[in-house]
Amino acid sequence: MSDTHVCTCNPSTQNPYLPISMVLQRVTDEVDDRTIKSFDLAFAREEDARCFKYTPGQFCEVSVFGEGEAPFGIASSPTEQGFVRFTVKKAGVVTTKLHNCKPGDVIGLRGPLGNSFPLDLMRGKDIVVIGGGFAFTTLRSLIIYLLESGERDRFGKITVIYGARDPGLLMYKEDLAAWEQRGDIEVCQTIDRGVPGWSRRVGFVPNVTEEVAPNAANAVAVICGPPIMIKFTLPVMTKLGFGKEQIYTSLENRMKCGIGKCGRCNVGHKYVCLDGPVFSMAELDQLPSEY
Amino acid sequence: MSALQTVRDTVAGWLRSGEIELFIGYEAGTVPLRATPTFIRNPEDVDRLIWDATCENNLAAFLPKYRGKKVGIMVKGCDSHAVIGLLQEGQVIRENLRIVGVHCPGVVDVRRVAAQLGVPVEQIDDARIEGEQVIVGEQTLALRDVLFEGCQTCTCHAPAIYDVTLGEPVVDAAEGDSFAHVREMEALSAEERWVRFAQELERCNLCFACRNACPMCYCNICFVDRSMPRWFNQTTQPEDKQFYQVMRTFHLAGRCVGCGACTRACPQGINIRLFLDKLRADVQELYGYEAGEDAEAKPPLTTYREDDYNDFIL
Amino acid sequence: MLSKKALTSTLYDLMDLYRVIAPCQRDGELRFDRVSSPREIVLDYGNTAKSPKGVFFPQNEAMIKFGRQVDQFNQIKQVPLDRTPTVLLGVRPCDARSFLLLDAVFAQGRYLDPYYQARRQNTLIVTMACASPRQTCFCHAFGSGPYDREGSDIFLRDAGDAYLVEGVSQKGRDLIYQGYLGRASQAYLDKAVEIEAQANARLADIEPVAGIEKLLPGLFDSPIWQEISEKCIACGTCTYACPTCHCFNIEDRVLANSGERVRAWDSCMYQFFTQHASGHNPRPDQAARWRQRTMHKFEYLPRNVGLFGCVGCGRCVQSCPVRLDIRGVLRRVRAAAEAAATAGANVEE
Amino acid sequence: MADTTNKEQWQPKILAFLCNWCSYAGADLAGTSRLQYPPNVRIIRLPCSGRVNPIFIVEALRQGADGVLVSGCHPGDCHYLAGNYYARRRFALLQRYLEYLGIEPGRVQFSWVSASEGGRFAEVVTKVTEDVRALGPSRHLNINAVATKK
Repeated sequence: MSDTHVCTCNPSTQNPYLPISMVLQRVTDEVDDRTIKSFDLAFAREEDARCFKYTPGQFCEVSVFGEGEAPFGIASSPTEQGFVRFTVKKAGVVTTKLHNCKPGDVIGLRGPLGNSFPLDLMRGKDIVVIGGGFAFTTLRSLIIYLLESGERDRFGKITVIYGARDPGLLMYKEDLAAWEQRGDIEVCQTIDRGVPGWSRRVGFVPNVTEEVAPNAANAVAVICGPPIMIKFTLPVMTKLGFGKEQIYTSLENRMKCGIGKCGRCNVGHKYVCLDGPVFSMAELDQLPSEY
Repeated sequence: MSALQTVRDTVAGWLRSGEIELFIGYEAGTVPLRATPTFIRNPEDVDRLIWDATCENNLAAFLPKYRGKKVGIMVKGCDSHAVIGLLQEGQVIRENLRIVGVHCPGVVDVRRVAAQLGVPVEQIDDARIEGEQVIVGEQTLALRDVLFEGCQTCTCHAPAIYDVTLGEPVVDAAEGDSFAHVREMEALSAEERWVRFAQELERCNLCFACRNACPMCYCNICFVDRSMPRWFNQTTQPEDKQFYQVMRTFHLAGRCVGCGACTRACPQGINIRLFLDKLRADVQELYGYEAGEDAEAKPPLTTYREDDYNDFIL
Repeated sequence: MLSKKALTSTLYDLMDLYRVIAPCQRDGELRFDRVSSPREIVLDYGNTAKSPKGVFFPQNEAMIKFGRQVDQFNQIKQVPLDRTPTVLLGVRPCDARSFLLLDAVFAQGRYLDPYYQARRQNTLIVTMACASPRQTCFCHAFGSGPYDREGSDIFLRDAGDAYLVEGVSQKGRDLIYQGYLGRASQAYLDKAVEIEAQANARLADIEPVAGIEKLLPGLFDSPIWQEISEKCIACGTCTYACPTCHCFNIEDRVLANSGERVRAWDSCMYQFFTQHASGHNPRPDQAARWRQRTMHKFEYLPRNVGLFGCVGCGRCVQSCPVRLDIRGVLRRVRAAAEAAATAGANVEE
Repeated sequence: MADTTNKEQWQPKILAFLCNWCSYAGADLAGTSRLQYPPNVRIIRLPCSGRVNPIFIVEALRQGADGVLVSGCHPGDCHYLAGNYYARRRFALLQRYLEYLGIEPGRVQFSWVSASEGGRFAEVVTKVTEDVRALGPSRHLNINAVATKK
């Protein structure tokens, strides 16, 4: 095992705890209150870039050396070359330090880890993407992938419902604007309460979902958001005819190793880091509600 | 009727009348010479309650968890001082408590039993207490020789706060300074003291049993668990263990009642009271204060006198 | 056969070739540690307070070191793996079996743990049969026993003034062939059998654990967890004493000009073990943590890797500051499952 | 660390917690009066000596300070009336406790220095520096000392 070249694409021969070095390329404020930023990381070494193959829905352990590691879903899409993006809310020790990082800083990366959104299952079907607030990161990855992977025609209608408390808290504004210009994706942005200058939808995500009423026949839905949003959206989906096996979500539990060893992210006998983070509602039904 | 049975009946009465919803006492454990805490909600279960020299835990440590609830508790003399400490710091409300205060002759220390017999602790399989004797297999030891070290110089056998009492008053041991171990340590050179401290802590696992067994360690978030600022790494590097123990014990300055629960809880047998008792001795010497004596008193570090000890200042 | 008199010289030979780790008296406790002289070794003991899992999975170990350049830690290096040929001498059969569970976690599956593997692959396990099981022992509840060879490379049995030496694995047999052992006479064989019978006679009656993994799934929302955990003071003693508990934390430890990423034992008994940065905690109380501890050992691990996360060494029973007895927990689980089954049957009627 | 390995080049590092109103002003005065004192102190300004949590002192030793000085207003002069009185009790216990555990006397010291006592500040710093120099590099509780040993 060498000290210099490490990637996790062949985990059996490599040290899965050893991060690769990334260089922070760009930091973007995503929301008005500046608590959420996107970090675009570029590969320090060519071979790492070649090895690092991921699918929307996967996550990485991001290190700020000297502070620690934390898991974040990948917000960029594999179709976006040259960087890996993470959108991070300032909350704990590592995220606070990350928010203070400047372009050029070295950041550690382990991954990609975990499973991904069920792209195979999605092919040939309509896709409904429902997101709330900060939990839109891997959904962005998914949407960009659906649009840009060169196989747009292999997916049916794409409907995106994305809500936040107010316009300033909607992330990825440029992407949203660009998607709205396209004819091959329907984007419904919503805010909880109307404000002057806002011409799009107003209302909570569950209500908007009911209004938009995506067709459940031959569709797969992905829902990510605060637990309360998911709780109230699920009955709406059921009403619209979505079965539990048609609805997917992504779990977040506290993690350390990300590789199924350290024993804290499990929900029942399933490890969020290994068996997840993406689960169908049908799978979650079989598990205790420990998340 | 035995005194214990009277207490059981009293507890059952409290539970029946709704004076308390829960009684925290001791029941026989599965490990020899060590009783286990028990939580009784049903008056029919009071016969589980026991009292003898195996009841080593300080049950007052459970009280902050039941803040606001009506709870009964069994306390030894030293434990009762912890209850006073908790009252003093507003962690419990007297009206909510029903206290069985025990006149305690001291609790048995299995480690000393093992040491006397020259066997490892875990090899003591078949042992029981009969009167003033501890019977281990074929051998008999005098209970007073295998009491917890702190119990041998105890000056608080009698409960200081109670609603009913159990047992006969115990006469304080005439012999012995209760801080003799502190004086011994003080007599060593600085380097010898450090070696003593470091060697004790070498065994520390950082399991936090000492903190969690302590009735006065009730912080919602202990400094070792804080992330902002993060003071502590969960590693067992010697300095990390020393740092933890220095700060935890110092946080008990003027608050530690000297019950020894931390020391008995330590799975590694670290003599934590050797350190804590220095603080108790100094608080007594400098500020004439003993923790857990008076629920109305001001704890020594929350007050001052203009003529306080000042010689140490340049 | 190896006479006890010849043990010292054999150990000296062994120490020329291997790092020998055995129970030694250190800082006032019996602990598995590197042996510098055969005289330090204590083979006649009940069990160590801490299990030997630390030999392969130390309580804390630096995995990565980082150096500083300008004002940032950015020089990253893996800590070299420890491949020192090692003999782990004098573990008890319960602990030898615990390594099988640790192997399943660290050395099998999608990701392998190189730090664990390096040590494990280069270590030979010499187990000492357990001649005097304690009252906290319940290895036999798992179908094992004080003379179980599973997980050992070499197995030693007490035969009075000699040990009977038995190669269990190929690795173990290879080492024995390198050595010079006398053939045991019938008298020694008889003595060993006698000691074994005495050991087995000391075992208390206990219900087998097998089957409990089928009862647990139905008890997730049972009130027993609240009852069981009420006396728990949430220290991590049981998990640190346990030979199979393997949950860990990864933290960065920073010195003046360097730093390291340390893996340190952690415990599911701690409040902050699962708490999110947001403050949300999926296991918000001690009842949920006890459920996790029990289910992890007796349901999830059997389901995921086919082994119980418990070998019945009794250390947690012995070291618990409030004597919360895992055997009692298992009895409680059975009783609750039976009660639920009876209630269910009544409903069906 | 390089400076602790070489005995000749070694200079004690002393961390001083100074109260804003008296001792920090005293240090300022020492500076503006061009009084000479050893450059070994690193100063952290706090509103009051009463703000000094004992953990600051122990953490300083842990992070490699060879000595710690806490200085506040003279008794009776506290800007917040009694902060230094409370602090005095804590410090008395802490100093005796640390010494009890084997930290050499002199590593952790306390003083009262008023805003007008520039000269006294220089004297205090000189004394503490010389005391700590005599004791040599800090060995106990110091995470970096171990790193050097290894």
